[in-house]
Amino acid sequence: MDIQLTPNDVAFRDEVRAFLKEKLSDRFKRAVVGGYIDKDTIVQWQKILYEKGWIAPSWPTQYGGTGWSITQKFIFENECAEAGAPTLVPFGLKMVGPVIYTFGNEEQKARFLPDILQSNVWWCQGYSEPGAGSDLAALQTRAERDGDDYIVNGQKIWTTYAQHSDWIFCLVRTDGNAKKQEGISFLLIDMNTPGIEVRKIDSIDNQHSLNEVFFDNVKVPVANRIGEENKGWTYAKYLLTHERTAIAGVPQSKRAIERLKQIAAQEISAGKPLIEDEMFCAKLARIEVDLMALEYTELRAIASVADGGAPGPESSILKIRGTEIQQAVAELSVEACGYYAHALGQGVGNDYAAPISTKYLYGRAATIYGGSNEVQKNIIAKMVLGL
Amino acid sequence: MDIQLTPNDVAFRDEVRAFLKEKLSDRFKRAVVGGYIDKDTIVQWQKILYEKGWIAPSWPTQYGGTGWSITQKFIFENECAEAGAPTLVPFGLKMVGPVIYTFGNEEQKARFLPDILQSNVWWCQGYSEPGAGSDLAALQTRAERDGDDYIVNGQKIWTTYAQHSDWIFCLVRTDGNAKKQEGISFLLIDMNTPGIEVRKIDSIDNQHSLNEVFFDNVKVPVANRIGEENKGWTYAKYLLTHERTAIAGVPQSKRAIERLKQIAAQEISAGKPLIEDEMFCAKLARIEVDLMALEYTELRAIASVADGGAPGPESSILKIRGTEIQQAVAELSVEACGYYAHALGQGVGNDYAAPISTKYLYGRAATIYGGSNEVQKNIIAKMVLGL
Amino acid sequence: MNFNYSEEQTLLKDSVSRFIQNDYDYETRKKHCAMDGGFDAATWQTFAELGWLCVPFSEEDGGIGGGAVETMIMMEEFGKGLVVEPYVSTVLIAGGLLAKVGNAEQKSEILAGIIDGSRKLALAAVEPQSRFDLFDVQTTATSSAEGYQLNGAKAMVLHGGSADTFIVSARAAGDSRDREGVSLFLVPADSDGIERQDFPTLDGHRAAELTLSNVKVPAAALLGMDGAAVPALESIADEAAVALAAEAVGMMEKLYRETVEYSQNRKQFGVPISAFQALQHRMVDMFTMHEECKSLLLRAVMSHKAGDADFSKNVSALKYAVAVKGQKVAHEAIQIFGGMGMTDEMSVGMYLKRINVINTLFGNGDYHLKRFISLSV
Amino acid sequence: MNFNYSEEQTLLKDSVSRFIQNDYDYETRKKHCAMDGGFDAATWQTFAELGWLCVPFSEEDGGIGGGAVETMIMMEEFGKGLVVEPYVSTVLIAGGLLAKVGNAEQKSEILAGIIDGSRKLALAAVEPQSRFDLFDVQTTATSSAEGYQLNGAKAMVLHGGSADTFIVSARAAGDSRDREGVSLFLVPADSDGIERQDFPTLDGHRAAELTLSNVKVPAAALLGMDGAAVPALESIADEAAVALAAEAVGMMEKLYRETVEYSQNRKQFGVPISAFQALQHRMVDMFTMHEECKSLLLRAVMSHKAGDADFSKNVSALKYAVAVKGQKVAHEAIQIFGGMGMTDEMSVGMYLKRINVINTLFGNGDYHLKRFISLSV
Repeated sequence: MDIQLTPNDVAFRDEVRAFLKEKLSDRFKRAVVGGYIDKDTIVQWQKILYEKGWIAPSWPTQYGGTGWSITQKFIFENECAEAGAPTLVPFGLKMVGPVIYTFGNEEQKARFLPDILQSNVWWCQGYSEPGAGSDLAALQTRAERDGDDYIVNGQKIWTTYAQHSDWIFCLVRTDGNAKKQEGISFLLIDMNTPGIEVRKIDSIDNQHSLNEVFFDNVKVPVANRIGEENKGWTYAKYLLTHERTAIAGVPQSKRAIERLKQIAAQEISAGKPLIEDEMFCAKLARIEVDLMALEYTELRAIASVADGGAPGPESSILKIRGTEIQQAVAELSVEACGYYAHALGQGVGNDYAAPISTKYLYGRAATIYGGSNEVQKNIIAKMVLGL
Repeated sequence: MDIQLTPNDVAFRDEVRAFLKEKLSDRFKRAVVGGYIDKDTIVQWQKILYEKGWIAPSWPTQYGGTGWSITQKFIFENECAEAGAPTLVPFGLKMVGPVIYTFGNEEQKARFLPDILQSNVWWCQGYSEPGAGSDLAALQTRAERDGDDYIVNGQKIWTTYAQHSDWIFCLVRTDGNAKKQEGISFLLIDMNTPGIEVRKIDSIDNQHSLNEVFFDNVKVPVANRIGEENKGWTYAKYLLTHERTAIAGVPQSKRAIERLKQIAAQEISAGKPLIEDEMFCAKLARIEVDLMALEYTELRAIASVADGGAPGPESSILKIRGTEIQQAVAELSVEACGYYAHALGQGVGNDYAAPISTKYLYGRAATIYGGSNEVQKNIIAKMVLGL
Repeated sequence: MNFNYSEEQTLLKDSVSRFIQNDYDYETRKKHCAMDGGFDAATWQTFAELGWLCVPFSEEDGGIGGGAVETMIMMEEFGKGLVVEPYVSTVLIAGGLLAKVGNAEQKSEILAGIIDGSRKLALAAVEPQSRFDLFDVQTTATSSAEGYQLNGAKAMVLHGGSADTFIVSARAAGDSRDREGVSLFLVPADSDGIERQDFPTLDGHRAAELTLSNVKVPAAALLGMDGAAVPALESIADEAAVALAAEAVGMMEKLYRETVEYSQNRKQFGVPISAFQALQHRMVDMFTMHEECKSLLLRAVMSHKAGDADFSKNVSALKYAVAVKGQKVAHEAIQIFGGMGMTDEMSVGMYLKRINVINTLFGNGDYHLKRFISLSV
Repeated sequence: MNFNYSEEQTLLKDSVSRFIQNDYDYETRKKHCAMDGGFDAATWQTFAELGWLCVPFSEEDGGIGGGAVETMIMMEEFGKGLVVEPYVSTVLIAGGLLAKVGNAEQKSEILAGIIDGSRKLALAAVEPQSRFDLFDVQTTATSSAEGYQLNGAKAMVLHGGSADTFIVSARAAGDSRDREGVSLFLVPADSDGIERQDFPTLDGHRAAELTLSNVKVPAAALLGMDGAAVPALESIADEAAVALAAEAVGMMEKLYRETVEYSQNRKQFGVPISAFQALQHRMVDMFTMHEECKSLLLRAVMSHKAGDADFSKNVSALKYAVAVKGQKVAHEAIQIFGGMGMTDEMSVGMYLKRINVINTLFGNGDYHLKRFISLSV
């Protein structure tokens, strides 16, 4: 039993820290603290990582990966998050990229992977549909073969960043007679194809991140299909079970707690700083204790993978507790900001309140997406507890 | 809208108070505070109420009831509990009594009701079986007809006070081929009949209240059957849905909170009385707020019945929240007592700690019996929310 | 003992309820939010015509002498409809304060205008540092031969942007957290030296920040006794807290009912999600939390009606419970609605935002839990 | 970075685990509770023979130099078996304290006896008024020509009834809540002037109340530095808290596993109750709470091993979490077991009682939450 880093890992961590110190300028950090980050800023940060060769640590080295151990990948993600670096947009780098290099043909790899690594092309994810949320396989968007093309009709929903995206990867039904999970194919679709319409979804945080995407007789070359026809569910499942180390969001929650403490030191309640109020501190401490537990639960999962094993049963709780803790921090942060958490005026109250509120509201989705926490509990009940 | 008592009700309340002041001696109050009360003490108190004519307020006047309005019954129960009177043993007075006067024949009424009113005969309840808990209708104890008798074989469990009881009322299966709820009959059985064995259940509170009751070829006259053969489920259901005003236990919880406050004023924590500790007070206050809500929820239910209606949907939460609050008070009381809550020695620590612990441990059953809280939620989901 | 509404109360409830049902759907509400001042002036006139603006005032003051029950009835319905018109700020708070401490002249001048819908007032009592302590006043009132001169900053003045007159709390004497020495003044919104910044809040309502620089008002602008405003402010705050809690209780009812209905229609894995027992039990919990808050609301209202000494304690119990359980019910609703709960197309997210705003007005959960503890000793 | 046990640690775990499995079922445990002193002397000798009593002591002191990891391993298994033998009180607390502050003579005299099972010691540090503050000492130590004279009362001396020697904290100087001025003394249990009342606790363990009236001990009985015992006491309290938390974590594991198993066998309404989704989700919560406490346990153990400055903070996080989540898991287990959970036939209720006792030893949840807050500043 040993949680000390090896000298090699310490050296690696120091290298990451030095890199972040040099390249992660205040502009990036301010953007992260401020809430939503504009596309340009994210792209600039991603390009800095690309130039360093660190944009895709999990990819195999032949496609541009780093060849790091899982511990190194963990250190890297942790250091980036703790330093306050922008979160990478996952759709290209963590989702469709791995599917392409795992199941795509050589032509597809050559065509798509470099642009993903260089952040030249933005991707979005076309999975969910109005009738297919937690029950993803119930999707209805259909693709009918027409020579060398598919004609795609249907609708996707909750499509984050569709308004910024050049391409979308979609699950579509290519065989309406097969059983639910069968008859689904995995298509890459150019967002500029005629017949695609993106409609903004007004969301409760008053920001624009979610969209609906409509397909009206959209022509997609068969060459843009990944792998075999009707085998799309397999590729999608691969993605869902693909190694996801940062799922618990521990460093992000740590930073959010630090931010909350700063705010609570500034806010005055009953004539003294809120941070001196025991009732407030007790709520904060309860969350901190949960986060300390989560941090070690994640370390246990990482260690067991690093050790060559599979993640243990403890890893199954990372998503549930991670998102619950994120929400708890956000709720308490809103409470700490008092009245101004709810003010939308420019320059009204303290400038930290508005991003806190946005984060809180958008954060309600964390327990819904990526497999709702209810679905996660069903999975644990079945797979871990054997119920 | 008016929650003021009418002058008549005020006069009634004062009459009850005067009665309690005169008759509820310290001996009774001390016994209540001390935890379990011996049979003699309860019987003595019940006989005092009998002599006053107040032993069975809910019974029809021709059988010995008081003819009070629901508001008066509520006032009476409330005043008794607030004054710290012993809780009546429900098995005769609130359970089998109403079944007998509603469904029994004249001979049964004449034979059993007077002894119940006078507390001459103690009853216990033979419903639950090892395989039939929340799913009561799954019971297996069978009664086979043999001339003018039934021969009863089987086992009952969780039989409170069986060790003190002269009679037991039982649900037994008289038709093994019928559907679950059909084929059940309601029998009154003399506990002195040969073939009955009572075995103590060692329970977690180290007290003796629970028992198993075994029936080995026990001969029960058919004359002791209530109503028709195979209709027992109807009578049992009547009992379960029979007006139960005191189900929320509000005055009992109020008294428990008062007791807890006294204890917290005596206990020293961090060099000062525990009652001056904000973290402790916050926990206590949260429970008090819940109890204040429950108290009004009960008033709303009473008022709607008093008004000639049925209890509204709000009444469905009385059992769930009532028992949860009882448990919360008990948990906090144990916490307040510190180390001595867990000491079993005579004269060790403060004398208030031992009954607090017993109550806490036995109180874990409150959310299990009388239809577990899970079953209550199922019922609310179905009957109130229409799910 | 009964919780039945009188005939008049039933008529009032039906009238508000029908209006919300027929004329105030969520799309209409959105339009009102986007209008000048953040509400619909025509709707406000309708409120006046329907007699709603006079409800809480005594007959002497031109009202119908409605009490806490009538206010509760209206606010629950307003809550269900997410009404943005400035009923709480103008009628209940400013009007209530005037009725409580105003002299005959002040009342006759202003209350009629509130009742006929022509005037809007807003209370400017909160300051950036005061949080929930209304006695924490740093704005100063210096008396002079002509009257008073006011200097300071006021925060979160509800519907301050559309008010023609402010009721401003200012300190005539004492230190910034003394309970004595605070006075109230009627200040025309267009007075020289007032700057106001009007802004929307997340719940679609409006508020304003004020700065007062050498604002001059005549001696007759003093509202109530000089230096003795805190009890009146705290008393109106308790009444406003009950009204806002009633609004929240109306929303909680709507939230649990709409969640139940949505769950019965939303299918996943081939069945309505209402078939999942884990969700059923959580919806039962939502129902339970609504019933509990409703009970505490009735308790506070009844104790106000009876003039009980424990009114403030009942208010704190209610406001604390609404803070915790109201937010919890709204969070659960969004979770069960899933992605749809995250959209502005559904009103469920707006209920959450309004409940959160209510939770900060006149004391959040912790504030009221502490006050409950101090009132319990 | 790894959480794997070394070969020796695995052997230790297997050895304890096998013993519990084969020789320490719940019926056996009940018999031990009923024996003289509340445990089985023969089993204690077995512990000695298996080498378990020497684990935490340095090789110099006759042990094997085990650390927090070894203690955790043993305590988790002891927890699963609900072991009543006085391992914590004699070996970890009294032995640990001796090893920490005893001089060579004291160690050589006593540690060998602890290790071979012939001696039992108990720490008498708690007093009726002290609750969780070990510096709150009213028992007095008056020095004289021959040594010291002790007067006072000690409470909840774990396994005090079977101890041959007490380590008594007594005040040589200062006021009752001063951190300075407290000393420790080795006091033979049969000293003149000691009265002890031995009693069982609800969890089947034993404790004793002591009164000391003019108890005379020689100067050599002083353990550690005169007047400077508090840091050592608090240090041993932290270590004991981790050991007891490990015991609780072992019980939590057992509780969630046994509940899962019971739910799969218990049928109601024609199906195993494990089929009900509401119960499934609650069992997932039980599992989750165990994993969280296990993580905090590892965290505390690792920080002890590394000698981190934040060890005490990690202890408080752990002890707080175990207090809340341990009790919650046990409550849920009883609820899902239903009536069977209320019986002494099943061990589930005993786990609850033991967890509750652990929650009061060396600080309950609130105590540690407060300490966590003060250590976070």
